[in-house]
Amino acid sequence: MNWRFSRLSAGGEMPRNAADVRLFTCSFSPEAELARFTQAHPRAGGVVSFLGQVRSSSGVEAAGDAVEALELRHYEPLTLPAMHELAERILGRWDLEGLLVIHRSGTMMPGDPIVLVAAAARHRRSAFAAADFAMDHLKSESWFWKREKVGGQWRWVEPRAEDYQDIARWS
Amino acid sequence: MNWRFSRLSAGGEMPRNAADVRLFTCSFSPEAELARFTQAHPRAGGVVSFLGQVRSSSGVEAAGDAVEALELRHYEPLTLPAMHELAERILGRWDLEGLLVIHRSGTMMPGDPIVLVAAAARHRRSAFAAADFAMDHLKSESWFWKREKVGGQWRWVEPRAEDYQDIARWS
Amino acid sequence: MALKLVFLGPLEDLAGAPEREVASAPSVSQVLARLEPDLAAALSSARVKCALNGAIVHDRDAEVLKSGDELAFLPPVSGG
Amino acid sequence: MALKLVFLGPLEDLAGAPEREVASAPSVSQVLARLEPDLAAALSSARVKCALNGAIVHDRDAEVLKSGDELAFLPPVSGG
Repeated sequence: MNWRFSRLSAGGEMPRNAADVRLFTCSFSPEAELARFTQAHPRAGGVVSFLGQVRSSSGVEAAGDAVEALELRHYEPLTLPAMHELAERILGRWDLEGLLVIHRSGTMMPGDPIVLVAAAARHRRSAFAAADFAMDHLKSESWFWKREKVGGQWRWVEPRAEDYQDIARWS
Repeated sequence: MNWRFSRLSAGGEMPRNAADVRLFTCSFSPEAELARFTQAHPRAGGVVSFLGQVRSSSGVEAAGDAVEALELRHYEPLTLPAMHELAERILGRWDLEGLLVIHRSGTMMPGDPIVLVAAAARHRRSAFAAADFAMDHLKSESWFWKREKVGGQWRWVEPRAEDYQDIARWS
Repeated sequence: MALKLVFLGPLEDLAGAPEREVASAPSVSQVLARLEPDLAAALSSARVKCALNGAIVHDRDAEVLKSGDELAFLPPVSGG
Repeated sequence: MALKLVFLGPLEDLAGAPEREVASAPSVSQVLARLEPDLAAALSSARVKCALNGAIVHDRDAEVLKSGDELAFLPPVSGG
């Protein structure tokens, strides 16, 4: 099974600052991860982060339509290499001190963190752009399938055209 | 002295979600503030944050040019109303679940947090734009004067043309 | 020996399980030909990608499969 | 009674202190006329704003000052 991780170093030469890319199968503390990341990059003037969490309600719908749980499935031989390749692309495009990408899989409850992306940079604009780019591309290029539990029933969530529009902003 | 806070409610009608705007004169924990903010907005799918901290080194310069301390002075009768007005403008422009703006004044050491902005929204794009806008405008419109201690000497930091360019992106 | 098939996302429901062992065959097309017709039709969709041991398969008629290989079927990922 | 002058940023160094009490005068211009010439010149710059009790003063010749008022002089804020 050694092919599972054989493509991690496919990005060419080593970037100046390595990315911290992790997949978690159980819950994590975004604030602890962010604090550690920030402290690890004292030369960065700014850290931009995005935290995605399971919404406690899908919004305008009736109370009976609230999402009770969320499940993310992924295919390990593709997910982690794709996340590493995305991270290398981001480090090559912006001048960052550090990049953090954490993604959950498995079953999550409302309020649970799903994804945490953080970019540390000497310049604010680079940090914002890198975090924004990372989220746009993580959402559209990563191999995650999502099920929501609503009214006791699990249903798969379909792909959205909006994600492709988000990516088009960067080309 | 009641004129000091008389302009806080000048923004017209109350926004759907109030902003949390605070000025601190001593150090704070960005992770604790962010965790509390995130938990207070369970309907938000995403939270974007910017943390600005005192850099441990100004970067490419020689070791002797490292910033040893930073002092921010502000004029209270102007600072807090300006920050509240900016927050109201942001709440009027993007559909947010919540907005957090915390700014330090006083003397800070390398690694200390200076500013924390966080935007919670149902849609990722709104959260990114609101946090980005907040930082661009906080930097350029707020009444903060900055001194850096380098080689044992305090010196005032001059305004930068770059800040005005950042603001022009939004008009 | 056999092949391991992995069904991601909604394909899991259609296949009745997230994984399945099948008898080895030389190409992806030949593997599909032995499955239930409705499942084979879904896996043949242009929107469903196929990965062999973690690498996307571009030619499903290529006779490249070996016993012990893992074939994953990947429908479009979810939005949101 | 008197007026309180507040000097922000680098103006503090020029004035020798962050704050100063001065005798009351009817307008900002008249207050400035009584200060040291180099300080008065710096405070008269178009880049230095003046705030009366927290509100920016647009007409420095307006005779609006009352005893106990606070006049703040605000140079351009720092970048970075």
